[in-house]
Amino acid sequence: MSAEPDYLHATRGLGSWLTTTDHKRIGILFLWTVSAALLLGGVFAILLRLELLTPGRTFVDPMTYNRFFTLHGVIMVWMFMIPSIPTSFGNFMLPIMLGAKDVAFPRLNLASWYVYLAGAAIVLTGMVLGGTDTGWTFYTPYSSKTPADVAPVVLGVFVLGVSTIITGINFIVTTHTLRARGMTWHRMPLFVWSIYATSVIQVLATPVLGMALVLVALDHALALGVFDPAAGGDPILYQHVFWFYSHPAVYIMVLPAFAVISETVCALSHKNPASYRAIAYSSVGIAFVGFLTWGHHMFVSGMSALDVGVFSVLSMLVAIFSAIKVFAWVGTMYRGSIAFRTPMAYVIAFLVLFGVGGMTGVAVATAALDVHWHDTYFIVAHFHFIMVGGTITAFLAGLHYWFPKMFGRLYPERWGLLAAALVFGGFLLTFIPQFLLGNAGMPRRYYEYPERYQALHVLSTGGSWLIGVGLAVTVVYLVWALRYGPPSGDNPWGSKGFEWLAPSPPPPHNFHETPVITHGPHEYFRPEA
Amino acid sequence: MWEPTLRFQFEDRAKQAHAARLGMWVFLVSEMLLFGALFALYAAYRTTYPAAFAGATRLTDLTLGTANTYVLVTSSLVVALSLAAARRALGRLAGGLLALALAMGALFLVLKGVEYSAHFREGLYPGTYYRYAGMPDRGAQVFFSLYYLMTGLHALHVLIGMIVLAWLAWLALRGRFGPDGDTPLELGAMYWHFVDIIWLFLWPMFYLIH
Amino acid sequence: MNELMRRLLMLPEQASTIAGPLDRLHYAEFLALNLIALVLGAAGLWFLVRYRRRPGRLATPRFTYPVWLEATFIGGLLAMFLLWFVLGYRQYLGFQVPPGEAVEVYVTAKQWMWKFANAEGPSAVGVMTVPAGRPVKLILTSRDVIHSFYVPDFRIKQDAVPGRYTTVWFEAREPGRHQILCAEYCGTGHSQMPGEVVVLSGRDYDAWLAGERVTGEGDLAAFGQRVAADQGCLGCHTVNGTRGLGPTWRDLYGSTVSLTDGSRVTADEAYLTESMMDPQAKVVAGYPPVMPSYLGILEAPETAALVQFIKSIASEAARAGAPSPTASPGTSGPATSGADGGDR
Amino acid sequence: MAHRVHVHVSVGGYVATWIALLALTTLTLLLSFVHLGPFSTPIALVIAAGKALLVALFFMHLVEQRAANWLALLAGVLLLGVFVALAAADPATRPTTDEPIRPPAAGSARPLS
Ligand code: HEA
Ligand code: HEA
Ligand code: HEC
Ligand code: CUA
Ligand SMILES: [Cu+2]
Repeated sequence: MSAEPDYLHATRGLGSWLTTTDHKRIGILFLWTVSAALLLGGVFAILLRLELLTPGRTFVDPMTYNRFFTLHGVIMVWMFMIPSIPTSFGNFMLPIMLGAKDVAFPRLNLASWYVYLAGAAIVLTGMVLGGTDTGWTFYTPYSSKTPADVAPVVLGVFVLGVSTIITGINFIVTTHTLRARGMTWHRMPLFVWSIYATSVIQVLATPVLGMALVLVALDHALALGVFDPAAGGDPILYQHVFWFYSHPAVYIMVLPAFAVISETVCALSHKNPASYRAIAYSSVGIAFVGFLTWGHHMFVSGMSALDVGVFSVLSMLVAIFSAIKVFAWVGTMYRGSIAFRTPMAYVIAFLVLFGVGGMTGVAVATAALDVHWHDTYFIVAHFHFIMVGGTITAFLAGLHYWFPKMFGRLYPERWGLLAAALVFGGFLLTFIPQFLLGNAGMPRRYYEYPERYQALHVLSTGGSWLIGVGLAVTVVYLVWALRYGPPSGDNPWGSKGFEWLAPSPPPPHNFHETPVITHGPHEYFRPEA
Repeated sequence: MWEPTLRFQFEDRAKQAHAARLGMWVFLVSEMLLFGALFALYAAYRTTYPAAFAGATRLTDLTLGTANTYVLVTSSLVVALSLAAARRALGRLAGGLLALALAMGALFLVLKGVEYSAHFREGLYPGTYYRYAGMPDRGAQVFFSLYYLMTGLHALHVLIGMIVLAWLAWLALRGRFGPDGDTPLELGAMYWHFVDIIWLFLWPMFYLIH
Repeated sequence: MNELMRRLLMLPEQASTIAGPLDRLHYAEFLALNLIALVLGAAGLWFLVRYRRRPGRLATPRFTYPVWLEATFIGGLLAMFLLWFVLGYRQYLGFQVPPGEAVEVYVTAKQWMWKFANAEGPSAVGVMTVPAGRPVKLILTSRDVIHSFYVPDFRIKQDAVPGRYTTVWFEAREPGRHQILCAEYCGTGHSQMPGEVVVLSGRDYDAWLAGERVTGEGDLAAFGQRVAADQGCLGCHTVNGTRGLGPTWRDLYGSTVSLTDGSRVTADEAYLTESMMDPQAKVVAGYPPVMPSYLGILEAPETAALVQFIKSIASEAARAGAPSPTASPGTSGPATSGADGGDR
Repeated sequence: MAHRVHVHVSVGGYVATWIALLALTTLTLLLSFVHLGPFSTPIALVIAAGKALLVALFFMHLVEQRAANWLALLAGVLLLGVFVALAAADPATRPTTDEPIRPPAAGSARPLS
């Protein structure tokens, strides 16, 4: 065994990190920046929940509140959620799982990080300059008439989109060209399938968002009037263009979560996935059918009734693919050997919360029911169940599961479970009341609200503090473990996922000897492999 | 002759070249969807204002537009031939052909500029700036918004393509391409062909269909 | 059963004819989803306990599910989803076209108010008067940005889009009052776009239609008070000295008002009129510039009556001539320059 | 080095493609002067698509490339088609407001007296 230093110690100094083309280091860079974005978005969440504590003014005026939720949405969606898992765990794990030494275009990979930083910087500049107040959807004609600045935030999001596309191209090409010998498509880890499907959406959908944003900026800055009714424009068409991106984008946000859950549930149950093909193909299915459902955000917009029907039924179809996965994950636990550790706790939380979030998605895809729920807190609850309950939970599962892989150290298990319980409990307390608020007719993006809704809002605000505490605890013990965690050894989970074929943490080119793959991942029934 | 290096992550050079090509295709498809948003808007607005769009199509300059189609198609051929020359290690020929294509790109932009300035004189501005008295129609306003957005974005791509061609021509003249080492030229050429393809659609959309 | 579920889910009252059937679909989906969630959750929990890791049991068997089982799951779910789609879409189509002859009301939204014009009668701001037991068809449009007409008690919602007309209908079951909310984000006043549906019995409605035309005489201040109520001024302004979304009108006339730009003006007739027609021209310190312009909405006599009404609201002290500035600079909000009054 | 044998499109192939493109362009132009009614749009677009395919296959060498590249193009084209079709379907199938709606003109609030 050579005494080659691992990727963390191969070279030293900040400069070596800022100029690295090692996919693992880029993954770590992204992990830090993305976590910072989560923190920032979370601060806005806490602030806006605080304002909603009382029916009238609590501590800010309406304009500030409107900027809060806009920035909360923009930061969470484009600076955290969309890049989160693909750029951090995806960058780190995907090449290793394929048995490759790096991604296909390492320099482009680093460029993606810098482009991300540039985009984030522009958004933050816009924020400091006052932020915008259009909501994360930038609906025209409001976005072309608002007195607030729209351009900086829109431009920043555009640049963030470029970063996303670069990463997507890189992952697609890597998956096609850098699979190790013996790694057939049907031996690829489920993580890779999901990230691959994500990349396809990123590459195909993001440019459309880019164009929508350019048009918003032109309409606001130059009053060009592409969507201005006075100049013959049609505001509904903006919504088509925006959602053509943004519905697929929700799968950009959740497919990587599926990727993490598929790996962790197998590894912690020590079992082969129930129906590998079903999980793998349904990812691809989501990537394509997911493009056909965007109109379900527009059921009461004045879109034609025919389109309503088409989009309603297609939304139902796309939900089937997610349902297949949920059943397969639960089925994977059957007759396994389940270790109830922090990642597994998050897997359970994921299954519950994503299940509820997704099922309410199907409920709102029922056209008539959506008429009552559209733009109420029911929708807010729906998407937080999926995005927080699904993706953040999966992000945390992956963070704990791969912590030893990335840093060669163990995190403190008891603290992990405690934080998981806090996050889960806080989550339910925050967002279950929001379903009821929505049922009761409380519209979203409301600064003030009728007094009858206050009790539920108070519960929700309390819950958000619990989530905050849970996440703060997580940050503290993980940072502690970076330095003081006990060494983990190469494979503390006894996992048969392919990323564990490499040492932990891996050397710069991942493997001492390039592996040859002879079987699929997670085949725990083999005595030795 | 310039031998391309095999980067450590690839097994062999064929795979490396395939990776580059695939990456370019995926990028171009992504670009296609950037235009795609405007294509969708065009389709939707045309459905809304069929008569106005048909009428406004007559206001664009069919002669110049058609001339530009021939120019761009021919420049595509020239770029393709230059790749063939480079593969036969005829660096100077390849470079010369690229320079010719570059000139054709410039010609395209000049003709486009002539068209634009003629429109400006008539008051055929986009969107809310539209001032043409001959056809005071909201549909025409929208038509010209899309006309400038799409041809403008396309012209921007022509410009970028020209920068790429200039760089490639320089490399070719210095003999950097050969039977095995033509990847940059191949990718650059693909980009130029893509720009050509977009125009093949813009031309009927804005000049012909009435 | 209906009542129990309604309360459990905290749904508002079912005040329109479509609310009942819609809620029943809601309950059906709610129960089905919960059943599935329960089964799934129970299975997961059971596996978690039954197959927890125990020493000495490391290798797990290879286990894949038979294809027929997968097919059954997928087929079953698909069938259920399609059923929901059909039921939901049928109801949705039912929301589009009113059954039979409908009372028509034109609804115009603007930042931040609703204006209602009954096809057969008068118009008003903020208050829509309709008969019970008859279908009412709304024809909506907007003067500025997109708003959304939402009455939770009726379970209806429809965006009002500038440059277009959209329609929606409802039939209120009984006389009563129901809150209108704006459900599409439309700016600073989005949560303060007050509105109310007043449902009258058929007879009262006819009387209201007839009565509107003859009233309105009497002294000017009283007329102004009526206009203030009809136009929704009183949604933001009070007459008793307390602070609303806008400043109170009590003791306003003749007082000195401080503005956001630091200057002061005396509240005379010209100022009051300008405040209605071009509210953004002089914004009172401590208040957001959210008041809509009434230019083109108020007729000249109405404006005069409003001024007269505001003049009439004064406390004893003010009548005695003591200067009392009404607009106290509160915690000041950031002033946005160039805020559009929303009027073209 | 393992030199993969490539079938390269020949110079003759390029020229033939070019001639075909010129011919199709001219055809489209001529057709535009013939009155084709509702078919003019589909015909023009089909010819444009044919030309685009020629460029992709021969100038961009898709014929000689691997399936992955075909797939990329196919996915994009398919998606764009769906996008265009569904977006245009909305205005095409909205209820038309042809019947005269009495617009509540500004200031139509009827004087109360
Ligand atoms: C990661 C993000 C994410 C994901 C994955 C989804 C997934 C889904 N979403 Fe959601 N959605 C959002 C994020 C997301 N959504 C956001 C952000 C908004 C609001 C945007 C805004 O306006 O600001 C929104 C809004 C939204 C609307 C518009 C509501 C409105 O504004 O009126 C609709 C309507 O159909 C919808 C439907 C769906 C459906 C059918 C799915 C499906 O894909 C879900 C499939 C999953 C399951 C079905 C669960 C798993 C299956 C089981 C547990 C088995 C049993 C299941 C059943 C029996 C049903 N979503
Ligand atoms: C995509 C992700 C995402 C995430 C994660 C969240 C997270 C949260 N969101 Fe948000 N939300 C959106 C996306 C998201 N949201 C969007 C798109 C909208 C719509 C905006 C619009 O209308 O335009 C919205 C709107 C929205 C509203 C509605 C506002 C309105 O309509 O008026 C509310 C109200 O309660 C809310 C609350 C919350 C809360 C309490 C959390 C909590 O879960 C937050 C928890 C996080 C923290 C408390 C931070 C603590 C973090 C740390 C301590 C560090 C962690 C670091 C490491 C792990 C290293 N969100
Ligand atoms: C959406 C809420 C809203 C409505 C409706 C509204 N106002 Fe106002 N009004 C305000 C606000 C806020 C201010 C203070 C800021 C300003 O001066 O623009 C104000 C200021 C005024 C002032 C100046 C008050 C002062 O203290 O100097 C007058 C007069 C006035 N409004 C009259 C009216 C009349 C008359 C109507 C109805 C026809 C009306 N308003 C409707 C919100 C409203
Ligand atoms: Cu009007 Cu929101
Ligand atoms: Cu969606």
